[in-house]
Parts: sequence; structure tokens; C-alpha cells
Amino acid sequence: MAKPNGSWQKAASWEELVTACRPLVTDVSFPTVEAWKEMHPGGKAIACFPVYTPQEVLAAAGALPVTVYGARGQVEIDHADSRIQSFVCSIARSTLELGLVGRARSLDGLIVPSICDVARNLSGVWQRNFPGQFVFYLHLPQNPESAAAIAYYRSELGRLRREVGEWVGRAPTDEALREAIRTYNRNRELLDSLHQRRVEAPEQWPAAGVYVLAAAGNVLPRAEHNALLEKALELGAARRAPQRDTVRVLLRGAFCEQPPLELLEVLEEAGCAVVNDDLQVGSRFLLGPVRADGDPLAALAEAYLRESVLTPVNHPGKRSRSVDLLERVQAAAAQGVIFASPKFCEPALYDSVLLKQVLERAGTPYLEFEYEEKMTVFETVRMQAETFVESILFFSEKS
Amino acid sequence: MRAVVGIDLGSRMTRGVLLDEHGRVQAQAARETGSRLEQAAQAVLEELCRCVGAKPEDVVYLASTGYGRYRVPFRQIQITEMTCHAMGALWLFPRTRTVLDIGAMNSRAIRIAENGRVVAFRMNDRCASGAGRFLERVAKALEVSLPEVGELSLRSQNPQPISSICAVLAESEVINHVTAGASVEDILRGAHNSIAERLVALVRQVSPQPEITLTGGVTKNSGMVQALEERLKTKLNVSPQSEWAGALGAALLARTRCQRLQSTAPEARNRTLASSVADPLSA
Amino acid sequence: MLAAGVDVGSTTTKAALIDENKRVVALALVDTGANVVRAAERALHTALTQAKVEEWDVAYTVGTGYGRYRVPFGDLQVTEISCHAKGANFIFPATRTILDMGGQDTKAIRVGPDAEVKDFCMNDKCAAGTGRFLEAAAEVLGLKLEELGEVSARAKKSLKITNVCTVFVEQEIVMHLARGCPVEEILAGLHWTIAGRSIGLLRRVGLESEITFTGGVARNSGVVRALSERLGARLNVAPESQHIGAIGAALFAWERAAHGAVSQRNNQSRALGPVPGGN
Amino acid sequence: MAEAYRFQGVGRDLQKDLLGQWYQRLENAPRTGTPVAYLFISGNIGELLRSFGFELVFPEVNALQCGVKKVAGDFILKAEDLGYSSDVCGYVKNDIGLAASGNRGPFGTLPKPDLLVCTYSGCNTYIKWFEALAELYGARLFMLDVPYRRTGEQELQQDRDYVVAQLEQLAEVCAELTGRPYNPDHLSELLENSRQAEELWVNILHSARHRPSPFDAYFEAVFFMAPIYVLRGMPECVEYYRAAAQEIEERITHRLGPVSEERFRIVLEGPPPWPHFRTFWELFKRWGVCCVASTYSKVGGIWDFGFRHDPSRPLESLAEYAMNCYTNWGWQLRRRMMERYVKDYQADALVIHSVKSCRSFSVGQADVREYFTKECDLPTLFVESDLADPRYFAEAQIRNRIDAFFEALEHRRVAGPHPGRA
Ligand SMILES: Nc1ncnc2c1ncn2[C@@H]1O[C@H](COP(=O)(O)OP(=O)(O)O)[C@@H](O)[C@H]1O
Ligand SMILES: Nc1ncnc2c1ncn2[C@@H]1O[C@H](COP(=O)(O)OP(=O)(O)O)[C@@H](O)[C@H]1O
Ligand code: SF4
Ligand code: SF4
Ligand code: SF4
Repeated sequence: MAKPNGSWQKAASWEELVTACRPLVTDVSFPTVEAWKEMHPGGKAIACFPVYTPQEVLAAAGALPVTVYGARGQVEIDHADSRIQSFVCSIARSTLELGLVGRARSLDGLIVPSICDVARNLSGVWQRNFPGQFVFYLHLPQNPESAAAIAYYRSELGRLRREVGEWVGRAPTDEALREAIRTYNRNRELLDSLHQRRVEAPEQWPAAGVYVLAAAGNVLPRAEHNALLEKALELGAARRAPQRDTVRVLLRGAFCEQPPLELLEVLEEAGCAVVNDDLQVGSRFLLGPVRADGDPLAALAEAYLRESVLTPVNHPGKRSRSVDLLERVQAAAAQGVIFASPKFCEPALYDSVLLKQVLERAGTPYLEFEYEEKMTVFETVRMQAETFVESILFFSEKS
Repeated sequence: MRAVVGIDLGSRMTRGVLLDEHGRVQAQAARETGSRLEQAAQAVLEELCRCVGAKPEDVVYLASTGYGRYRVPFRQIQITEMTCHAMGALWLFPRTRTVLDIGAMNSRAIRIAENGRVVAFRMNDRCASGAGRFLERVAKALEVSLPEVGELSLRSQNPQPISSICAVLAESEVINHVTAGASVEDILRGAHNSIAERLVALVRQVSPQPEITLTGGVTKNSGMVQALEERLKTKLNVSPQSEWAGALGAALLARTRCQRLQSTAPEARNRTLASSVADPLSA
Repeated sequence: MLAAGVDVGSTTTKAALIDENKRVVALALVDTGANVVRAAERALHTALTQAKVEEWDVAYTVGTGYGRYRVPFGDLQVTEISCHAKGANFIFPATRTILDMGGQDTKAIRVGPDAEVKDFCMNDKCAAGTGRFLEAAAEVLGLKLEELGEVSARAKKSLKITNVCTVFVEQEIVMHLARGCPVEEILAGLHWTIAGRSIGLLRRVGLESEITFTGGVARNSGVVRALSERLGARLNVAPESQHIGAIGAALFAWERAAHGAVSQRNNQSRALGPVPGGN
Repeated sequence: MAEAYRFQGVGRDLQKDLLGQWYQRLENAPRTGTPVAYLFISGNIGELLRSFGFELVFPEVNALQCGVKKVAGDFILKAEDLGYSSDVCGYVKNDIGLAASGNRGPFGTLPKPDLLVCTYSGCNTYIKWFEALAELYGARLFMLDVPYRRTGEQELQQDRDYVVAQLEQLAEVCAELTGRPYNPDHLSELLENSRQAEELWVNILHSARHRPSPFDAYFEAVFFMAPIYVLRGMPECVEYYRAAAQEIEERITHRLGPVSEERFRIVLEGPPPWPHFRTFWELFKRWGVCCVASTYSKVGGIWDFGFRHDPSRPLESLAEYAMNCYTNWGWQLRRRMMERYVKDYQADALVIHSVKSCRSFSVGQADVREYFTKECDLPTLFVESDLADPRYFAEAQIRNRIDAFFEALEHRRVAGPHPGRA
């Protein structure tokens, strides 16, 4: 059971901080949201489907945006199995399950961006099952080069602003939006430096820990998360880490449904130092800060269409996923790439095919496996990861 | 003498190989794994030493592999079956580019580079429909001994198709065939075919390249080998030694590793491979 | 007048005889084996001898079970789904959902007030979580099927079983035993896992109480317990649970006979459904 | 029966001829120097491309053909050899496998694309599909971003304007590629042909309201609808539906139908299992089942609720068309459609064929089933297999479901409790 917000402030070391935040990742009764609501009577909390939700708009309306990554493998899927076929990714099923068993009671609505066929239809299914809730389907333009796209996305954001406004009874002002943008810019900045540190010293900034601290932001107000991250950066720097014989890897494919934390730990145990990943990329999908002056919605629209992280679910237009991947590999000095895709996540599965060919040509070793948020046995993954590490350690000139 | 040893703790057999400083195989030893893995490993090590009249301390580096690889307290390093089988297969057949290892519980398809580096691999977990235990069950159901199944299947005139992909349901199907009066040979062939189908599907996933080398206990099964060759439309490398591929590979890698460490700075030597910090199985 | 129902299951073949007052007068159970027809006849004869009657006393026979695909037998073929619905409704008239766990498949069926099938789904491609799964487990644990229930009842807690594959689970059990885990806890874990899988099916057809549990696995009190625990509902379990399919078939036979249909065991029996020249 | 009557079979035969000629034109395209565009069925704005003289290739239709001709399995395996997962859409794999085999299929050899137009109406998979083809052929990819019809909402003006704006850009791209200027009048002529064909097609669809229905709106519709999907805008398309209409007329006058004795009328949701199409159909025919309305026949456009292409508003009506293909509709809209069909066509049951390949269809179907069984007390059958991958069709299981289902229906209906027919 997680203690609501605040518990992390007492942490005196990186390890303590991570331990304090760990429950925030796994506790899908959302204690921090409950706590927030106590402090904000009548306040609304809105669940956001993982990728590309412009949470600034919700925050500016005084609502608490909560990024929901399914049930984090914490809930037995009893009801949703009968609603979402077995050949669909777990996050769709477990998110629905949360609703059906009333675990997400503290959440009053759901924003579903048009990231994939599953998400597209899920919005309607959600609406049917939870008629009382605020359900918003956000169309993300898939045509980044089109001159019409920015204008269109701005109007789509306008629709969101209006409808959220009507629903919470307070339409966000431009100034409120700019304020939210500033807070989120700061959050992105901090998350980036956290991940950047890890590139420089992976032993110092272990992936699982970094993951947990980033994840805390999913269920905390951004301002609080910012404070948490500032503290994390201090404590992390003070940490003494053991030297280990590892392989630097770039993790790819986990942009939406998340693997269990254990999976990251298994990878690390197996000798993979994750130096770059797209885990929970939904909280850091903008490559740069958003303009905090002028028309805020236009700024958000532009930012999304011009400089958002490439994932399997946004059409890159003139940009290239291949080039992007190779650049990332280089920037992170990664020795190999791990494609970890959620089972049945079609977008990820299509991309890995093309990207693997690119890596073959570039001579970069890669490993591919699928995971499910609800998986409990990691022996196969461990075996694969160890083999992968060995294939690099034993056969590369160094070490 | 200064020797290196590789020990493969399989779910059924524990096998060990001892190499001398020149990388020549000096001894091989095997015994039933049983439930006490440490003891099995210990016994095999002693056996190896006895063969070459060496003392355990003459063994300068020992690598363990197989599902019990973490259970060898006196190992310097543990290496996965995948990496070891690749190495071993390459030693047995230097032009190997794809390894198909068929064990009792899991089957693995491995594509390797010239130097034995594992490039891509797949293994069946979750579903046993494509592994050796399937045949064991069929053999049991048909009351024939494991070593016979292969030969018998080859004598089949018209193979009995096994419709079920499930190892378990297939078993009852087999029994039905028996009572329906189908010949043991035909049923066996049917079973071999259906496993071969699934194994081929596994191999395809690593985009196999010739030569393909078969390892694991199933290599003893000529029927299986042929069923696979028919479907993969190529000759398979099979060696009577191939059950040793794991241990052999471990020994060879132990040797490289040990040489590397001596060449590198001493402080690097007492570094551990990250994975040897924890024993997941005892966790 | 007697009506007979024969349910040729993947594992066992069941026969039921009912008299003109729809009273069940005999129940028989034999292993199916390979020869479906022989199994059907053996079962029927066992029932006949039990009831001390002759074959010609039987006015009408309905055949069901997976066997009916391989060889049609009896005067009429009805799917086991309809038969289980019929039988369950006969014994527990308030039944709305049926879980039938047989040797090699599991079915969930939702029925209306007069036993009409409203919805159903089944899992029959994989032996994971079927009766067969339990047979295998029992073998490894050195227990008789009959014992599974009581033994698991002794468990303080239930072990988490990670494999669903019947083959792999054997390995897992051996591993747990080697680690000295108590048999009853392993067993409880297995029952828990199986219950989970079946509940998935039940939800798929939409759970409505009352729930009736049929098929051989219903004789395993451990599974019954795990199910009602996980569903938070009690289940109807009849002593003749394994025969409910056969009883349903017999009821259909009874109705046919009551509507004056005459048995024609001698001439070719027809499968249900197809319109003459329907295509 | 074709001998006895004048028009029976023309629908099928003429359709075959027209498609044959079309594939012939495609085969010749490289020699005739005709520009070739690849396009999808859902949101198929082919008239615009045709107005620039493009010949059109529809990868989905090729995949479908491979399925029916029973070669899909090999192409799919080929794609899986290239690394595609067994869990992704079989149509895509079939097409990739086909491309990897020199684009030679049962219908002849297909030309390479000069332009790939990805309409986002059908599914997200469309995008991944053409991203892959763009890589493969190095061809130019135009994304036509078609917003999804949000559940329950009215079509949004902003969405329509957005699509129109993109169509204007597409027109520029075409002009650039073909060296021809955009000619709205020519486009309007094509759209007039579309309108007429649509009018006739809708009449055929509505004919299923007769008892017995002269026409199976699923198992036959999939053949009858081909021309309006792949040849829309062409004069021969209109001709085709005139002929087809005659066949249907004749059937009505002679009370002919797809089944000799119509015993059950169903609405069918979901695509067919192409590799096992006949088998699947037979499983229903055995029970005297006629499908009187289907959602699948609307994947390439929904006309039976009134929409027609409008020559006087070319781009606008193309935009509206593209936004209103079945899988671009949200759950509530889909549900309403089925509900209307059940009522208008007096169906006894809803049959849902859930296919693994297509999440765009499948996700939400279980809720559809729940809605109809629980809230409308309509008998609903749910069967799972696949539309392209032969491996996912378990005949015994599906037969068992279908038999049990219609047994129960009969049981409900027939006075006297006998579950079957004497
Ligand atoms: N003498 C034999 N003849 C034929 N098949 C055999 C023989 N011995 C073992 N096998 C096959 O090999 C399998 C065991 O292979 P092995 O590699 O020893 O398993 P593991 O390494 O997983 O313990 C058995 O399941 C059986 O199918
Ligand atoms: N006495 C018993 N106690 C517990 N389980 C039993 C018992 N008898 C049979 N079973 C279970 O029932 C299964 C067979 O059920 P059954 O309905 O007869 O199968 P089917 O109808 O498919 O032939 C067996 O696999 C076993 O798991
Ligand atoms: S995991 Fe993949 S398929 Fe599932 S919702 Fe996310 S993006 Fe869609
Ligand atoms: S199909 Fe058979 S072998 Fe495969 S997982 Fe299921 S039970 Fe195990
Ligand atoms: S089958 Fe479905 S997923 Fe595949 S391309 Fe067609 S609409 Fe898209």
C-alpha cells in the first residue's frame, strides 16, 4: 500500500527515494490521486492513455492528468478477458478491467489519443461501459508535413480545451495554459537530464531506478514531480555504484504498454546497462520545450507536429525512424539494441522488422522479444538477455 | 597441467568437458542430473579430473551452462545454453551458421556468425508442442523405448496425421490411432512429422542459413532428423557428439574468457560478469 | 417407455436412461478409447443391464459429445452444448450459466429459462487447464483423481503456478516437490490456476447466476472450491455432474419419443440440421 | 439454375470479367507507361486519382484474391520469414510476401507504384503497411489523414475541412507526378458515374428485405461489391450494377434465393475467412441461413443510409465518403448500424465473425455481442478465425458453434421441443 504524496520527501538516499516511489508505479488504486482529491475538493482526475496526450490542457483546467499504464500486472483480469479478445495487447484489457472492477474509481474520465486501432475502438467501448465519464477521443494528425495539420490539431486541442472546460466548469485561460506549459517544460527538462546522466554513467543511474522516479510523475501533479526529480538528481549524483562488466543497450518498443519493473531488473542483472529507452515516453515525447508565449494551443500543436519523439504510432513524414534510431544508438554509445515489444502490439511489431534490417546493415547487434504487463516469469527473458550480453562480451574486441 | 572445464547441467543429464591449455579435448564425463545439482556437477568435475589424472585446482577456469548453470558453486562464470551450443556446434561443424537444439522441454533455433557469435535466436517456452518430451510421451503411450522410435518411424508406409497441435491432446489421439489399429510405425511417423512442423516454424523465425547443425538429445532420433531434413530441404549436421555441444561450448568459451582475463589488467580480472551476482533460481 | 442419451466424450462415454416420467433409471460411464461406436454401445448396454431392460425397450436414442462428429450413432445427433444446457436445466431449473469441464475441453454456456442456448464458447485446442491437465498433475503427485479435492482442501495457502502448459506444469510440479513444497499447496495452486482460466470463458459468455458446473472435473471438489472462491458465488454441482450431457441427450430423446418419433436404429441415422438439398 | 433463367449468374460472371480486364490493364501499365497508384479500399478516393489517369492497385484486394485462391498461406509464411510476427495483420503479410515474390499472384503480375496513397479510414495498420511498401519500393507516400468518426458525435466540420485541404494537396502531388493539371470537371464526371453505381448498389442491398431474400448480403455481396470498390467512377462500373440489378429483379419475381429454403435471416459482422470462404458459407447454408445485411459490405463505403458522391461538391463529398467507411466509425455508430439492420431486415440473429488480423474490426465486438444479447435479447453467435491466415480456421470448432447456435434458434422457434428438423 503506498503512502500518499509526501512520503518521498523524507528519502535521504537514492535507494530510499526509489523505494519510496516504487509503490507509485504499481499501486493501481492510485492513492496519490485520492490524496490530491482530498486536497482539491471537487477536483477532477483524468486518465490519459499513454502516448501523446497534451496534459497541459487538462492541468490548465485545474484537473489532475494521470497517465494510466493499464493495471501494471497488479490486477487479475477477470472481466475484461471477455471484452477484449486474446489477440489484443494487455494494456487495453487491463485498463478496461480497472474500470470494470472499480479500481479506477478516483479517475473521472479518459483521454484516448488515436495511436492505434485498439485505442481507437477502446474509446467507444469505454464510453459504453462508463457513460457517466468524460471520454475524449483525440485525433493526432498523421500527416505532419501537411500545412493543414497544425491548424487542424490546434482546433482539435481547442475542442479538448472547450469540452474539458465545460466538464470541470472552468475553461482554461491562455495564461493558465502558458503556466502549465512552463511547468511541463521544466518537467521535461528534468526528465531529460535524469536520462542524460544515465548515458554518462549507467552504473550510477540504474535503469530500474530511473524508471521508478520517472513513473512517479504519472500519478503526481507535475509541480510535485519536479521537486522530486530535483532531489533525485542530487541523491543520484551522491551515490556510489559498484563497477560491473556490462553491455550498453538501447531499449526500444516499450512506448505504450509497460513491461513489469522486474523485467528491467532482470535485464540489468543479465548485464545490460540500459542507456536509452522509450519507456513511458508519453511523459517526455517532446524533444524540446514548448513556446510559453503567444497562442498556447498553437504552440502545443506545433511542438507535437514538429518535434515529438518518433514511435511506431506517429507517422514520421519526412523524418526517418531508421536514421533516428542509428543517431540514438550513436549518441548513447550503445553496443546493442533490444526490441522489447508488448505482445500483440501491431505498430511496434511492424516497426521492428524494418529497424532490424537497418541494424543488420549497420552491424549493430540486436535482440528481440515480446513482453506482457502481466507476465510473472522472466526466465526466458533472462536467458535471452544473458545470451545477448555474451554475444557482445565474448566476441567484441574490447573487454 | 592447466585445464579449463565446461559443465552443462541439463534437465536430465549433466555433462562435462575438459580442455588442456591447447584447447584439445582431454576428457568428457556425464551422469544423470537428479535433484541435487551441485552434487552432479561436483561428481562430473571429479570424473573429468580422474580421467586426466589432474587435481581440481589444476582447473584454472570453469564455465557452467544449462538450466542449472547457477547451481555450480565452484564456477568462474555461467554462460547460457544458447551461447554454448552455438560455440559447440561450430567446433563440431565449422561451417555451421544455424543451430537447432532440441531438448526435452525446450527447443531453440540459433543463427550464428562465422566466429560463433549468436546473431538471432528463438526458443519455445509456454507450449511444449515442439520438444522432445512430446516424443517421450508418445513412445510411452506406444510402449516402445525411446531409442527405437526414430528407426520405427522410418519404416512407416502411410503416416497417421496427428491433427492436434497440442502435445497432450496428440497423446490421446495417438492412443485412439492404436486402438483404431494403425501401425506403431505410422503413428510414430505422424508424431515426428507434427513436431518437425513446429520446429521448422521455430527455425524460420531466425531466417536460417546453411549449414544447419542439430544438437540435443533428439539428434539420437534418426526419424526426427529425417523429418526435419525433408521439411528444411537440406542436409543437417548431426554428430554423435552433439549432445556434448553445450559442455564443449562452455569449455571453449571458458578458455577464451580465461585467456582474455590474463591479457587484461589484473584489477579487471576480479570483475564479475554482471549476471553472476545473483542466482535467480534460488530467488 | 424408455429414452436413452449417450454422450461420447473425449475421455469418457456416458449413457443415461430415463423412463416415461423423466425419472433417471440408469447411468453408465465407460472410457471412450478409440472406437466411438463401441464405446457408445458399451455405455448403453451397461445402462440397460443396470435398469434390467432390453434394447427394444428404448423408444428413442440421442447421441452427443465430440464422438458424434466421427461416427453418428443413435437416432439423432445433438451438440453437447444443447445437451448440457438441457441436462443442467433439468436438474437445476434456475441455471443460467453452465461451466462444463471435460477431459480435453472446457465450455461455458449461457442459457435461457427453458434451456435454450443463448451464448457459449469453448477452449479445445490446448489441454492447458482441462481435466487432462489435472490427470497429468495427479499422476506426477502420485494421487488418484478422487483424492485431488480433499488433499487440496488441506492446503493453508496455495502456491503460485506459473505454467499453464500441461507438459511444462509437470516439470514445475517436480521442481516444487524437489524444493519440498507441500503437495496440497501445489495442488491448491493448480486448482486456482484452472479456475482462473475457466472464469475467463465464463465471463466471455456473460455470467448470470445460477451457475451450474458439469463434466467430470466437477467431481473435483478442489476445483469447485477454487471456482466459487474466485467467483464469489456458489455453484450448483450435481452428484451426476459427469452425466449431465447424457441426461440432456436422454431428455431430447424423451421429447422426440413423446412426439411420436419412432426409433429407426436399424436404418442410417441422420445428422441434425442440413436442409435436404439445402445447397 | 442459370440455364432456366435469363440473368442468373451474370453478377458473378461479369464481375469476374471486369476484374480480369482491370488486372490485365495493370499488367500492361508498365508498357503503356500508365502511372500507377496504390490505394486502400476504405476511404478509397480513387476517382480523384483516376481523374489524373492513374491505374489503381488495391493491395487489400490482392490479399483477398490470394486468400480465395488459397495461396495466402505461402505468402504469409514468406513475410514471416522476413521477420513479420505471426500476430500482425495477415493482409499486410500476404501483400509483403507477394511483393517479395516479384508481385506475381494468381491474378498476374502487378506494376510497381509511382504513388502510394494511404487513407487512414480503415485502420492504423494501413499506415504501417504503406510505410513498409514505401521502404520497399522507394515510392512516394501520401498520407491522407482521415479523422475517426468519434463515437456518437456528428461529423465535425473541422474534420471535413481538414480532409478537403489534404485532397487539394493530393491533387497538387498528382499534377506534379503526372504532368496533368487538376481537372474538376473531369472529376465530377467520374463522380457522377459513382453516384449512379451507388444508387443501383443500394437497391440491391435493400432487396434483402424481401422474404425470402433474393440475395445474400455477405456471402454474395462480397462478389457483387467488388466493382464499386475497385472500379468506382468508371462507366463499366455503372453498367455492371445495371446488369446485377436485373439478376436480382429476376430472383425476386421467381422467389429465387441463395438458399433453397430460407429458415434463418442473420446480420453478419466482420470480414469473411477468405481461405475457407466456401466451407464457412456451407456451414450456414446447411441450416438454411441467409445473411440479409452485413457490416463488411460497408468497409468501402456506406451508402445505404443516403450518402452519395456529389459531382457538384467533388472534394467535399470525397472527404465525407472517406470519413464514413465502416471501420472509421466508432463503437456507437457501428452498434447503431447493426441495430438498424436487425430491424429493417427483420433478422433472427446477429453473427459476429471476429478475425485475429483485424483489431480495427475486432476490438469492441465483444461489447457488441453483450449489447445485443443482454440489452436487445437478440441471439448472437460469436466465432473467431481469420480473414487471411488459413492457420486460424478450426473447422470442427466453428461447425460445433454454428450447429449448436441454430439448434437453439430452432428449438426456440419450432413448437414442440425437438431441437432439429425431422
Ligand atoms: N536414445 C534416444 N533416442 C531418441 N531420442 C532420444 C534419445 N535420448 C534422448 N532423446 C530425446 O532427447 C530428448 C532429451 O534431450 P536432452 O537434450 O537430453 O534434454 P535436456 O538437455 O533438455 O535435458 C528427449 O526428450 C528425447 O526426445
Ligand atoms: N472422480 C473424479 N474426481 C476428480 N476428477 C475427476 C474424477 N473423474 C473424472 N475426473 C475429471 O474429469 C475428466 C473427464 O471428464 P469428462 O466430462 O468425462 O470428459 P469428456 O466429457 O471430455 O470425456 C478427467 O480428465 C478428470 O480430470
Ligand atoms: S500497446 Fe500497442 S497496440 Fe496496445 S494500445 Fe498501445 S500502441 Fe496500441
Ligand atoms: S497446446 Fe498442449 S503443449 Fe501446448 S501449451 Fe497447451 S497444453 Fe501445453
Ligand atoms: S484487415 Fe483490418 S487491420 Fe488489416 S488492413 Fe484490413 S482493416 Fe486494416
